[in-house]
Amino acid sequence: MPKFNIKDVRAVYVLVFGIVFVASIAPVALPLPVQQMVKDFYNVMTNGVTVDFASPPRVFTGVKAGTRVLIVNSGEISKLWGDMSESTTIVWRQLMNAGAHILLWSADPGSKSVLDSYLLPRLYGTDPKSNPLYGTQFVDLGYVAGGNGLLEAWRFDLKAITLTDRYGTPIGNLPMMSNFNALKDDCDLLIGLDARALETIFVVRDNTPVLEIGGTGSASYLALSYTGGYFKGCLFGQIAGAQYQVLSGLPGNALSYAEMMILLGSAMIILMVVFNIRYRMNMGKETPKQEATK
Amino acid sequence: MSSPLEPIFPYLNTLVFFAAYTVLYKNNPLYRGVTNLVIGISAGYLIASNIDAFYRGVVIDQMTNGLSIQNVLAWLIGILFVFVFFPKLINLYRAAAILVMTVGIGMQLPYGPATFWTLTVGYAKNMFNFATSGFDATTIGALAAAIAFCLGMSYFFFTDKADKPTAPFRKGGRLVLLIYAAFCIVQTALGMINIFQWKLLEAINGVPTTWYIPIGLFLLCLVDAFVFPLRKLIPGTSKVEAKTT
Amino acid sequence: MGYQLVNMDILVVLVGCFILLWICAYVLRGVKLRTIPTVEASLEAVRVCAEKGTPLLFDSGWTGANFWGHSTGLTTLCFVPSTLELLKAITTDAGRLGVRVITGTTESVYALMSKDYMQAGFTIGGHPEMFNPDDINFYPDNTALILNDIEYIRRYHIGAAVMVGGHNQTSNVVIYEALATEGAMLVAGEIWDNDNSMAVLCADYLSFAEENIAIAAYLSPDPVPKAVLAGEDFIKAFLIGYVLLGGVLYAAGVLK
Amino acid sequence: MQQETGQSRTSEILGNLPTILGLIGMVIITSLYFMEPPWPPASMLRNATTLSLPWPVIVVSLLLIRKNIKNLTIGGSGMLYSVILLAGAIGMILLYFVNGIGDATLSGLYNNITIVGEMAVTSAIAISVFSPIIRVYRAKTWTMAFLIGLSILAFMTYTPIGQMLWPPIPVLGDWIQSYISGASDSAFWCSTYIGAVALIVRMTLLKEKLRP
Repeated sequence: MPKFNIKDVRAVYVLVFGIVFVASIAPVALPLPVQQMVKDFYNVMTNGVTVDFASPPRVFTGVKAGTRVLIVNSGEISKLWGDMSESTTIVWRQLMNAGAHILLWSADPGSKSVLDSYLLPRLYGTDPKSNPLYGTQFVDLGYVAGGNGLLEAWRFDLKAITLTDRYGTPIGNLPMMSNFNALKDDCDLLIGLDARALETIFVVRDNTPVLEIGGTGSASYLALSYTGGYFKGCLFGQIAGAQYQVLSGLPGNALSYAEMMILLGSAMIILMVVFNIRYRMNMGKETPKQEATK
Repeated sequence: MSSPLEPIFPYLNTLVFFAAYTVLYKNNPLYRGVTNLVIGISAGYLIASNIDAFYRGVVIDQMTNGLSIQNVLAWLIGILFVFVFFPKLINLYRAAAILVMTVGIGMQLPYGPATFWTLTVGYAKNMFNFATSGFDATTIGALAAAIAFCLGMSYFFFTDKADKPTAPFRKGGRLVLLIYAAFCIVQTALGMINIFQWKLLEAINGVPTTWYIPIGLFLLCLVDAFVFPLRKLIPGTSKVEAKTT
Repeated sequence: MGYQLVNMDILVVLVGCFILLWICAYVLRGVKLRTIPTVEASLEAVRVCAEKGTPLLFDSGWTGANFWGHSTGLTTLCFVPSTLELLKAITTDAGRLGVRVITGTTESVYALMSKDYMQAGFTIGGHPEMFNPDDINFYPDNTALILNDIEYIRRYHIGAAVMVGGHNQTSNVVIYEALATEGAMLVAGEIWDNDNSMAVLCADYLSFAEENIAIAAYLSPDPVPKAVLAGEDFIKAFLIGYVLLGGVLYAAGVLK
Repeated sequence: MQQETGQSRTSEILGNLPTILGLIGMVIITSLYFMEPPWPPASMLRNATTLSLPWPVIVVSLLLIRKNIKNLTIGGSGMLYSVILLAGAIGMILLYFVNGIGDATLSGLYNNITIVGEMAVTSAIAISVFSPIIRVYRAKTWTMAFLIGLSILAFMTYTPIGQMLWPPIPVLGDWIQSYISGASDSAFWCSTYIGAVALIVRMTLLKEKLRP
């Protein structure tokens, strides 16, 4: 019968599961520092921002009743939802509370399904189409193929190539869409859900403010767009969701994630140090043996 | 309208998620079954959604607005792919494949120079900001970024002649590329583990009736490892093993 | 309708690069290039599989036609010739050494194209009968690719894998981990930066970014593709020079 | 001699006609980035090609199904798994033809199997990263020692540990992420894009033909 061996990689799996489990069943509130990009996100949502890539600059004064917001459900949300759920939900609630006009486009079927399963039922009920807000403050285009090429076409005329919403209702019959067509002018704010490279289309040419919500790992390649000034604020991962929860005072469940990260981060640091000390110590012992064998 | 399968979805959901994890213990029939189920469902949905996409994008447009050159071309290119099934006319499919690839490249080619030129200009512009704005984290950062960018680029010199004179810079470039990798590895690990926790939280808070699925699977792994190898329960396994080993 | 040219600076850069590289294609013929680790290592992987008596896994992930219309999409397309040529080179050696090659891709057009290259490789290797179209695995999505790759790795005890192409959101590391548990050799060159970081962590042989696009030129006996590759050094040198010299000129107020 | 060269040139062009036509298409499409408003023939070609994409996807998906049917008919190994795969695929297609893409069972199965599978794979990434970090990260060289140090810094930066221990730690981590990692990332991408331009040049010289 095999015996348990600490060197077995499966021991690592058990350790990780254990930490996640403990953090999930016993979440503890922690003092959380708030990153600048999270603060910027909140400021753009509440106070606005001026975007001046092209001339003349565009002044956005924050999300208010009637602000036209395009949410681009793109990138890897179908995979990363578990890492973005808190920030997406809190920001969406903030938009709804302000009375913004939310237009949702999913760039792939998987991403659409994720929001259908986990977000929309919580915010608009099991049948969003029957919600009174539908058509007046929220329109879902569903999955429309075409990627950023489609966004290019929508810059000039959305209604010309997208005739209906996801439920087959003609766009013209939806009151919210009466002033939401040529996105280069009509989109007041664009929020990307792990969407990449949108800045090349909207930000530079049309001065549209862009905010980004992504996974923790997305920061490694998307943070560049923030430091470059393309994204005016970013929320990366559940840890940013937790920070936004603290900052906005809106309810959420993000704090247990922060606790898990502390436990896991500490464990990893300790393990790396311990294994390296062991490695250095054994190195001196093993060398003479190896030489003797030779 | 809800689905008649609605009651079993939570169980299916939890089973698929945790059965995928059993491979961490070892390859097993449950994992292989779930893998094939995922592929089958994905393939079926892919076919359905693509038929639907073509129907919505071309057929409906054709019925409402009449036949356009665009639609004819879409039909033509699409049908050319079917010639992969006809060896004598396979060149027609090849032509379509090449056209699709090159058109794809055409759509995206300008973004290449747009990116490398914009970034290069950006680094140059900000490199010596400290001369006008004084030394702080941002201006030193801009200088460090410009140097790191140059070192990173130098790693990609190809010619043999450039190899020796640029060797120290290329070493520096490799280190710079590895710094990115080190940070990315940690961020990825932390980000992805959130997804696991989210699933666990969902199982704990949202669908409590399925809690026994992950626990059960874990216990099965333990039993298999320490008590009784489960493969012995499958008739004929020992014979197959004897043949294959 | 009046048409207007936009993004002129980018057009100038694009056309300038084209002209320079065209000139280099003729002027720099015969120039020698430094080595790229994954080219030789991929052929070594075939030999490893021959010794172990196992199939080789060739996984190109998302490489292929996509129409995202932005810069990252360009890279998946640009890996197409390289990965296909590498597949041909691998199957040529695999044909000679009697190694089965199993592929994995999530891109439909690429899956169809790889059939031609694999068949050609086995034919050149002297064993056209070894070509089995069922070894070209198209998967409807990344998840299916990873789950099934792992299953293959465990079932066939894959001895070596060449993973040059695009995976997604670092999901390649799940396959790498399965390979590690089988003690398989891993040759990796990923399209995207974050996936590449996972290769840094796990791979035995690794090539970065552009090195992978260059593979087709390396494998070609023709001197022209190599000359074009050498020409790229001028562009890189120019960009580095622009940052350093341009930085001084911007600081001095000469450039604005 | 000249006639022979002319003939070989002609046969080269004819042999590479799809590539040449593709390259012409590529140039037409590239114009979309540089012209405003978009040139209608370019938009048309882009849209037509995009709209045709479902065909190859359907073709290869059918090949996948055919492969598993073949496995069933020849009684190949893992027949049961082929049955599972085929039942899933054919069931989904039938559901689509009966009730359309909005069918609740169709989307329910997709959400609860494919999407969940995707999340499982993605979350398994974390486990697969932690394991090699522990296995591989040994300070064998100065570079490795440096990278281990950086990893510890990154763990402290992206969890609240750093802030709790000493607030400048995450500041340093963020600085490295923003400037050094960011620049490294830029170099990675820029080199790739230069390689992309060079690839197109090789294609225009008919040195990369996209066929063996």
